[in-house]
Amino acid sequence: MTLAKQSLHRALGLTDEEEERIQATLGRAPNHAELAMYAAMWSEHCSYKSSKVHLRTLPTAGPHILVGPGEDAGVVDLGDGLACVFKMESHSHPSAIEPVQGAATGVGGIVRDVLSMGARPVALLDPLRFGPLEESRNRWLMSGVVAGIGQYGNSIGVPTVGGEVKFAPAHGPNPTVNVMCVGFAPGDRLVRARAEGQGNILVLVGAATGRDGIGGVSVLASRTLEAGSDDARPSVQIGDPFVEKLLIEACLELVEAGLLVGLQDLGGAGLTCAVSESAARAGTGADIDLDAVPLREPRMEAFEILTSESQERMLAVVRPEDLDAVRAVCAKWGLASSTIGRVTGDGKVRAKVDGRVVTEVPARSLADDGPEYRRRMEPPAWLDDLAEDDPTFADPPVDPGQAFLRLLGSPNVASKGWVWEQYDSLVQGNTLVGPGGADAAVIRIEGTLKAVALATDGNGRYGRLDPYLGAAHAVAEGARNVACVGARPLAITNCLNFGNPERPDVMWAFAEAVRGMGEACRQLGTPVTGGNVSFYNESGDSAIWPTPVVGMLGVLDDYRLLVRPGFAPGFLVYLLGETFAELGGTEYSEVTLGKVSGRVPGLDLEREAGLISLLQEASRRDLVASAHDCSDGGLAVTLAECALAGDTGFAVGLPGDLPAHVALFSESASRVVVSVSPEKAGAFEALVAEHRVPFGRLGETGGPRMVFGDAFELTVAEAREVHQGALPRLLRGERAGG
Amino acid sequence: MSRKPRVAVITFPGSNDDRDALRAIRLMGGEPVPVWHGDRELREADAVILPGGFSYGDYLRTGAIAQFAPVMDAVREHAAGGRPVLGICNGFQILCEAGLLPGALIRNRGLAFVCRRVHVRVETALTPVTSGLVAGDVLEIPIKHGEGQFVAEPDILARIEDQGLVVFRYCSPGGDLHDDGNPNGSANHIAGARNERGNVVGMMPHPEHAVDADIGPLGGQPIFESLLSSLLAGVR
Amino acid sequence: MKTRYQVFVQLKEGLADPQGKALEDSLPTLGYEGVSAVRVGKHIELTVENDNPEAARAMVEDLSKRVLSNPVIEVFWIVHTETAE
Amino acid sequence: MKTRYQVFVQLKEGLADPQGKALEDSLPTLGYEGVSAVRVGKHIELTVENDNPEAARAMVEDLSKRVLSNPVIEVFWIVHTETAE
Ligand SMILES: Nc1ncnc2c1ncn2[C@@H]1O[C@H](COP(=O)(O)OP(=O)(O)O)[C@@H](O)[C@H]1O
Ligand SMILES: [Mg+2]
Repeated sequence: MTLAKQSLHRALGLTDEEEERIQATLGRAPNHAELAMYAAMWSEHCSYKSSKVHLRTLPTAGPHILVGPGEDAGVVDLGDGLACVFKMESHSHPSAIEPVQGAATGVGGIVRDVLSMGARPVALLDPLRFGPLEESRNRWLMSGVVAGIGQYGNSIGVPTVGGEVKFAPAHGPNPTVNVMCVGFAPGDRLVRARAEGQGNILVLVGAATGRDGIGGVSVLASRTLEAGSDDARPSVQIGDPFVEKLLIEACLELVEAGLLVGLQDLGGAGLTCAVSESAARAGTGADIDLDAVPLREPRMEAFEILTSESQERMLAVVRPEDLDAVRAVCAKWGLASSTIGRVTGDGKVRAKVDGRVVTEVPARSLADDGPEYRRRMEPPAWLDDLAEDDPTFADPPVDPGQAFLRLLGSPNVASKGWVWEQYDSLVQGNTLVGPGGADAAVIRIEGTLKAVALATDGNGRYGRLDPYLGAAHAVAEGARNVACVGARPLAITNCLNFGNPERPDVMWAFAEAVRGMGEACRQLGTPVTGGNVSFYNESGDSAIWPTPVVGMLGVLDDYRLLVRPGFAPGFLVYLLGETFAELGGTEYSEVTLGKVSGRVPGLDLEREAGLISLLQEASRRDLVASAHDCSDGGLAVTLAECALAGDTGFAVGLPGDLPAHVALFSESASRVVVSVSPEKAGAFEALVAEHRVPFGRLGETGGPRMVFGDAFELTVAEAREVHQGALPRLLRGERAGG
Repeated sequence: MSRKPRVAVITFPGSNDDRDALRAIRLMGGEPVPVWHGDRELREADAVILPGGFSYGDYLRTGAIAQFAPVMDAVREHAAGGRPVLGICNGFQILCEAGLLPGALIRNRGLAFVCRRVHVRVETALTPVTSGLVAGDVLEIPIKHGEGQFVAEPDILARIEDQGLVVFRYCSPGGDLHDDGNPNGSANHIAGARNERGNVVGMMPHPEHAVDADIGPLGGQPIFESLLSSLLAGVR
Repeated sequence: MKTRYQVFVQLKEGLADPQGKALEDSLPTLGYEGVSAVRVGKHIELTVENDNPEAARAMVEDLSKRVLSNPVIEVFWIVHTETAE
Repeated sequence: MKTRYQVFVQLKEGLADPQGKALEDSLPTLGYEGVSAVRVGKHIELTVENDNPEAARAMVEDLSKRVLSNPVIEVFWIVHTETAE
């Protein structure tokens, strides 16, 4: 092949081997537009070429799973003919260069994934990772990302009900921005992203097409951003939440009227992805007329129209006889709609300009026959030394009282009120538990007693020290979180955020994380319905910590039985689960010793499962007054959060015969603090014994003070000042308090 | 009485809390009447609510475009007839833009969007939405807005106060006015205002999100009770 | 005939400008000294197709008064940039 | 010496401008015909106290690049209005 040609496919991010496969498939050299289509569809972001072989090992089936991975979003059966659609996606790369718009368009994208299944988006959650707030750039990134998520989510009337914010130096150059969206639909009204039915019409609905993110997926999300690299920058786009809101209402009206054969969002790889994926799924093809695509800019080339990632667009597959009705609904909502093509039977995606065929490519080869790599894997050399350096038996540098205040004021533990007060968590009127309200957010399904519980979890320190356990812990904590409010864990979505997969240590960590996630999901009975892989989260030689983030979905059959974390006076305090000497990789170790090292706390998934069923049963029998699980900061932080939530103090003894700082700050898994009324103590303890869950009675609730055995004590008010003041102080550029 | 009071809720492109307002009316015993921004009449509604949201994206200025919607002529007529009009959040902004209420709402003092429960003190019972309350009553209701700072030029502000056009003020749970109880920097802590006649009221807090014990505080109940009973008095 | 206009919209002098104030307050910590009287306003550019210059100008005036600004709190001024056939 | 500057910030050419578009789309129904290419941007006015004009100008440049705009999506230009002792 000619040099010019060679540089073209390489410039588009395709390897020589990939280009040869394309030639073989087409039986000729691809033209520029065709190369651009392949480059987008075979990019890491769209083709999962490095991750597929591992993702395939994940458990994806279950009696209540209606739709697993492979569609825009997973679908779970909630019973009574109700379906829940949910999916998580990453928008880290654009957010790193334009936090407001990068995060905003991330919300828009995941909302359209849920919408394209025919579901009304009812909730958003946003797991975020940033570098230390002592650096002004990280403050700029965090403020911008939060503002962007707020602006977009608030404007479209979808409540943001949960998420997480964690901090680590490794996320400074590369913040992690994941967004999860949840939607509801009647089970019989689900729409698929399928271009069924020869002769059916393809209607493009929503915003006009501009030169947005040309090569976005291949450049921005599938390669490492060189610090200050300008070439990737035009790939950032401006979100239009107003048009998105109109899209939501118009598409749902179309679905309710039964006017759609198929519906697909335009995301990564734009029109090319939407057309080839929906045709491939249906085993059909499509003829599209690029002259019919409304353009925002003059003189756009075929390849630009085909791969543009302009936001707020949906592709509807419509029966000819319904076309007028469909266009009328769009017009009612003030949305542009254009007939851009037809479904064909020959399996080809054919694009025309002035009636001339400019591209002719098999839909399947674009969507399904992407390359698949088994990349080299190798654990990093430093791992063992890091594991050896276990803080568990190091002398405590400060006394427990001081350590506690530092933990409570550390950005990972401190209240995230500064963040979620910028989100509308109330709109739609079904938020039973919003951000900061409990271990999981709880959304009522209107007109029923049912509710879904939602939690996102991921622990970067664990991921760094042991990606397998890190991912397993994320699943376990997610399941524990929804069980704490009384819900039954059903399924997960996830975002796997990693560095450059071409590096063996990154690929090893990825494989370990997938293995750990799969194992935990199998044992806890929560299949993986979907998710997203975000690679190349590194710049120069600095990669993010392996960051698997899990989005857990649970169901509550009667929300009147939901359990909150807050203490009230006059109850008995119990600790469910066992506390071991496990300070490796803990918040305590990082905050007091400045160390992220040692062995990650162990995880016994059988025990976890027992604890989870106990929590559900306890809530069903109305035996617990409050429940809150132990995670970052251990038992001490958990007790404090219960006190703060209920504005009620407590007096407890410390569990086991462990040194005070270990008993207080160990992050042993599978532990939950519950409070129980004295009358119910007998029945409760009997139930716990039935489930063979180890437990101890720690003390009682009441009074203005929090008394941690003879280790230390302080008032709830003092704790509140530290817990709530920390983040705002840091974001104002002041040093951490506490 | 002959029938349930009919309360219209207008849906503009970008309205978000229209369904919530309709639900609240139903929960509180009224007859919810959805009305489209392109409609020219209010479907025999006894009262009309302009709901919260981001009409037309609120891009240029909140409520700037919505004030010109066809349905607004019907709203003006309804107001001119002395019948109740309530603007909530974006609805308040639209009523100010439309000149049906004094003052205006600009970016919060802290610039950021604020979603939180606040307390407001009732300043007058002389409106359809406070008729069942007495001045000094304190209600707990959530706010959620980025542009809720009530402002007016000094002379206009003075007039608003002199004529008793303030309906709600942000306050402490005990009813006192402290600056830290003022979530957006509103002049004189103003959270809600009325026209001189008293039949048109705008408020930034969301009473429709404060009527359901499962969901939140109940400060919105007396507001809808007042509205519905004043309508009953009217439609009887 | 096409004429390009720029419309400037700003809060009235008497009213505190939250964006301007927040910006001004943040500057010293960002290392910018001696900056004062910061006001943040809007800047709208638009092209009007109309063969009658007076009519075009009048329309932009009216548009600015009714839509682009809120006379209760804002002032505006119009700058005419270029005209092309 | 006090100098007053005006800084204009606008989205780069080619990027979608949702504000401009929403406004432009609504104008016909509001009775304004023949208006096109509407762009909405920011307009910041500020006064700099500095006896060295070059330094003052340089600071405003830097401020515009680092704080008032994000070069990734926006362009800015600076207009110097008046100078007073
Ligand atoms: N980490 C993962 N685990 C399971 N499934 C995944 C994961 N990442 C991606 N998938 C699935 O692969 C498919 C393609 O992913 P993606 O490109 O993110 O979807 P979309 O095309 O809607 O953006 C989706 O069905 C998604 O659920
Ligand atoms: Mg999709």
